[in-house]
Amino acid sequence: MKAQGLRQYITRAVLALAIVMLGWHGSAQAQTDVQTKKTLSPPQDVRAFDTPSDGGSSLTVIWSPAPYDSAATRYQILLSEGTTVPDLAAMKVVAEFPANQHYVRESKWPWWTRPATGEQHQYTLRNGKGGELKDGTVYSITVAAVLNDDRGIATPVQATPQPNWMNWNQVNNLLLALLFGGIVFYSISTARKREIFLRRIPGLDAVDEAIGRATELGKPILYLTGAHDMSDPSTIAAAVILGRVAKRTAAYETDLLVPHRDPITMAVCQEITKQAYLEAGKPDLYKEDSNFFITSDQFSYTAAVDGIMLRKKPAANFFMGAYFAEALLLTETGASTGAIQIAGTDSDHQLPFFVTTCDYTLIGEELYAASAYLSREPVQVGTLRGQDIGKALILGILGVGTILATLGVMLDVQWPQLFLDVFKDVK
Amino acid sequence: MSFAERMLKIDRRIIFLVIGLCTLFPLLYPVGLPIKISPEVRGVYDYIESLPEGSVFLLSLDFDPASKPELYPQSISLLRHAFRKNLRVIAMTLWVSGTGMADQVITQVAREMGKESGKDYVFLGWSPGGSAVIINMGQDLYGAFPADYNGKPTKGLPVLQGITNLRDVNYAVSLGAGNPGVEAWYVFGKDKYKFELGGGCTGVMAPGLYPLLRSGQINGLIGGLRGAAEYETLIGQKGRAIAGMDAQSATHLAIIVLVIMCNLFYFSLRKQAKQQGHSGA
Amino acid sequence: MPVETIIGAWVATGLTLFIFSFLYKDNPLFKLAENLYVGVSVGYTIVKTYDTVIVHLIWKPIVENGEWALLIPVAIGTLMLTRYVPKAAWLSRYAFAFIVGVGSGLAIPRVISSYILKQIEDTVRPLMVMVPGEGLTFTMNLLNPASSLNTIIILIGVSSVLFYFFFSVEHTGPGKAVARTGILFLMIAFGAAFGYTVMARMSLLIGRLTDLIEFTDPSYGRPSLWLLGLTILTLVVMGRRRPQGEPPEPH
Amino acid sequence: MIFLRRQVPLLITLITGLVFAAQYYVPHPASEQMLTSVTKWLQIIGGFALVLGVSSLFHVHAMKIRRKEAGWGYSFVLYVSMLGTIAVGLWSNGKEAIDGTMTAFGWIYNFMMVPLQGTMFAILAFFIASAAYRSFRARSREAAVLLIAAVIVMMGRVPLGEYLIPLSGDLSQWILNVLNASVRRAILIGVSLGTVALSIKIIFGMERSYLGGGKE
Repeated sequence: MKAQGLRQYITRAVLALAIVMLGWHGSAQAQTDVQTKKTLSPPQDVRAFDTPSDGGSSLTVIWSPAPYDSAATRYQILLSEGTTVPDLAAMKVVAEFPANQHYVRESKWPWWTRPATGEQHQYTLRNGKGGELKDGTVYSITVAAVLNDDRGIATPVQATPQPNWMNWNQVNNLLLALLFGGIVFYSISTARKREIFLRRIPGLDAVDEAIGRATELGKPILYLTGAHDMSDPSTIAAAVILGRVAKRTAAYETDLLVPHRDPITMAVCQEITKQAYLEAGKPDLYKEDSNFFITSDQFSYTAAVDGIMLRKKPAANFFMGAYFAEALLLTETGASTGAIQIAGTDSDHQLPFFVTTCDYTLIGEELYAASAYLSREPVQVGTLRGQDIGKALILGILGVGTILATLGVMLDVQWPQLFLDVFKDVK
Repeated sequence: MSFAERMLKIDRRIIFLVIGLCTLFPLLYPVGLPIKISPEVRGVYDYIESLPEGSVFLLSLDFDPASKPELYPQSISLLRHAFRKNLRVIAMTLWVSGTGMADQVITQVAREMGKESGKDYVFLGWSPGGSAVIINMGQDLYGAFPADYNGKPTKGLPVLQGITNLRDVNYAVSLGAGNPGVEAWYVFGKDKYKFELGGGCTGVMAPGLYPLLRSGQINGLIGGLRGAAEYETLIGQKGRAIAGMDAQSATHLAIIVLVIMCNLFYFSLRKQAKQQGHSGA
Repeated sequence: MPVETIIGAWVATGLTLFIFSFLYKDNPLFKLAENLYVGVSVGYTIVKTYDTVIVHLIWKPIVENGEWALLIPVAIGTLMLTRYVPKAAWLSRYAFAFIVGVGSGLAIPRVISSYILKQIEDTVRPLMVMVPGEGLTFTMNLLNPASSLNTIIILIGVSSVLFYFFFSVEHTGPGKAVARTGILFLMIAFGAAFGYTVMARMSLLIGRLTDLIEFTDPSYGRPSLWLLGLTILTLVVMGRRRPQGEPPEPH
Repeated sequence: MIFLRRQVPLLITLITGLVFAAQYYVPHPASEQMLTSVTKWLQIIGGFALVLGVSSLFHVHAMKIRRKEAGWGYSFVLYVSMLGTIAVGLWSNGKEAIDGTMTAFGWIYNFMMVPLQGTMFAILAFFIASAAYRSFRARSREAAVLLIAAVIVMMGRVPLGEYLIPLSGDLSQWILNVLNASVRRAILIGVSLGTVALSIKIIFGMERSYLGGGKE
């Protein structure tokens, strides 16, 4: 099954390449005067087949363009059940449209699944519209050209609709997924073997500075890990950065307050904090209740944290992780107490508020980068590197693609489509 | 402390008061400034306008009471438009806490336009699972919603005649206040089942949806109260949104004035500091 | 007017004002309203979930249509609840493994399709357009998002912001200039979002005030005015009693 | 035991992940059928997940009341309002309105939940104004750019702004449609790469934090 599909695919690719090289100029045929013709010649080269790459109950018809293709002439698609057609006139008209419509080039097929060249006509019959198509039943199908009272009907052809096991239109999506997966695995394994360079995130300097100032003032530090639970990458990053902050507060002997919205995150953060105090050589300073649970409800939590800010007046507030509408309520209250505020979030809808109300903000992926930078864990660093390669690839595609698309318009040629189709979202 | 410094450290409750008054007065004494129609909103309007009678229009009210002021007027206008065009309306919500409100808005508009539940429209209610509901509806509408909000079995309802899944929907609009919302309807719905999709959203979400609008993933976008006001203008029925636009104008202007003031104070302070720095040196 | 609507108007007005009193400062009235809010909304969600999940998705299909396969998700769901039994808590991992597995699987191709391919497709556009009658043209119209000039601007924006989020490359030399452009683009987008959000939040306020104005109507018994007076009075009295203005509250 | 506790969950993730990623490329009705059933299952499992969240809330406030911690009165309010809503809701069959008539549950929804939630968010209107006043200062080039963009969009989105400066409408349209869209697109692409990378890592068991902590 698969091998056959692959062969089909390669054949199509070669075919498409050949067509493209010919330049697809075939459509510019001479127009004959439609009105002078008495009888319409039937449409030529009618082919019908099961619509490829779909869930069944659908047939596609293909036929050649004719000299009378214009808005005045109309095409009809005729259908009947069974292999033989006793009476052409008794076939059911399932579709009708002007003869200058429904070309293969207008369909969304990428070049590797196109069943015919661009200037051919095509029509896809589907279940529900104009009749029912049953999988596994043979149908006779044909095309008629109609102009006023003239009607030219082609010889019917047979086809059987059936469901398919692979959507070849989406093969570019699959290849991209595999390629990117490969890149991520490769960079993770590289990160395991050797150090990968990561640029320094400026926000991390600000972290140290803020803790230093809190120590000078003798005030505590407030650290929030966001609204999501431990399954969210932003929370994981927030927990990693908490480790770094806790190490500093231990060294400076500053108080640390970490109010939580999720009990599991709290448990994880307690472990991290304890470890940090141990590493800083001050295990006796570690307090179990520096991490504490408030409530999982958005606004109750916000009101409670605002209360802490107003009463304990922390010298530095850290907002890491995912946030929603509460972001502004938190940072505005924090700013009113005069604290240094540092944020890091991937919640892009809240970024404007963090950027305007905080002294420093880790924007989007900078949060992950900061945590990878601090943890030096190969999986994290490798993923970051893999994403960088992915972005570089996309940048390349954007550049090359734009040049090719422009060339395509300037030289009026079709071959750039060979490249562009690969990065199209086709169904 | 100089005047500028004092002004910069002004008690924020004074600002709160200014904003409160700027909202209140235009609401009490409206002016009625004209509203320009943007192409985004027109996209949704024109598409509904182009639909023939009896087309299937799906409206997903994916918001909760917190976004009521913005999205409620949008849903009223859209429903009025759809009913006026005699479309078959399927309404639903992906947000549990929005169920009551969604039911209220559709019943109210239907009553006003003389439409009958089950015949001209159906309110499916809420089903858990977020985007999974969309996938499920794409396969089998009756599986995702065996009964409508009032408990009537959905199979056999006249309004749903000939509809088996999302493929049979002509136009869907999601009025979303977050996730699941417009994006989920695109990724799990339109992308696969190929109905046309429009979006309505709160002002917070709107800027983030522009890439989808540009690439044609949604064919129109009604953004916030302004979008609702534009739609009310388009269908020629004034409602809460148009009434709110004056207050909106006043508060925006107030904030802009505040921003300008704060920058003036800030620069005068900086100038002072510079001069002092010079004289000190 | 029905009695329940009048009572409703009083309750709604009171709760609205209690929450707005937070703008003055944190106070018991606000805390009362806030806890009421949490209680009511959790209660509401429980009722809705019971009605939809237990009644319509589990009970009715199984009992009325005999869809016994639905017992599988019920079993998986029950596994999740083993979290509360420390000895069997590991069983809940099966449930999470299933949910996360399905979610990740569903996400990969769909994200690639909608957010990567589709976005690339729309960014990659020819820089010149063929205008019938004029030939190749470079369109400058800023208001048409598809004009050549805008295509270039979008290309610059997308590329520079993508580059800004490169972490394994140092931002030096020409890279620094690109990254700076990226930041400027980011700041414009944040500014635009801020401006738009102002509108969103103001709309909420307008919505609440419209309701309050409606409730000044004599047919409701003018709850807005009476309760406003009462709220202010309470705040003043409480302010007198506790001059510090900060009620003790533990975290 | 370790196998049952550690390997089996990872195996479940691997298999379900691969199967449902592959499903996308298979148009056959059988594959669509599988997707339908499993998404329906997810809907049901989602209901159980709520039990988890609610019970933790129940527990926290029950503790507060039992220990008579300061402010336990508020926890009591929360408890009563929650139980009251549940009782009323079940009595009204979980419907806010039956054939257009409001039920008691609908009353709670309309006159308590709607104003409470709406007002909670409306408070943000005041905070956003004070945030703008306090922090919109042209301290640097970046800050100036942000400030100007915000002011233009604020002008362009209201009738009065368009009336005073007619250009602002078109300008804000351009900012949103072109500049903003390009940035959002770049962020979208970046985040999507991250999502795909994370999903791949989860499926292949390199990321296991969702199983809850690293220890047994």
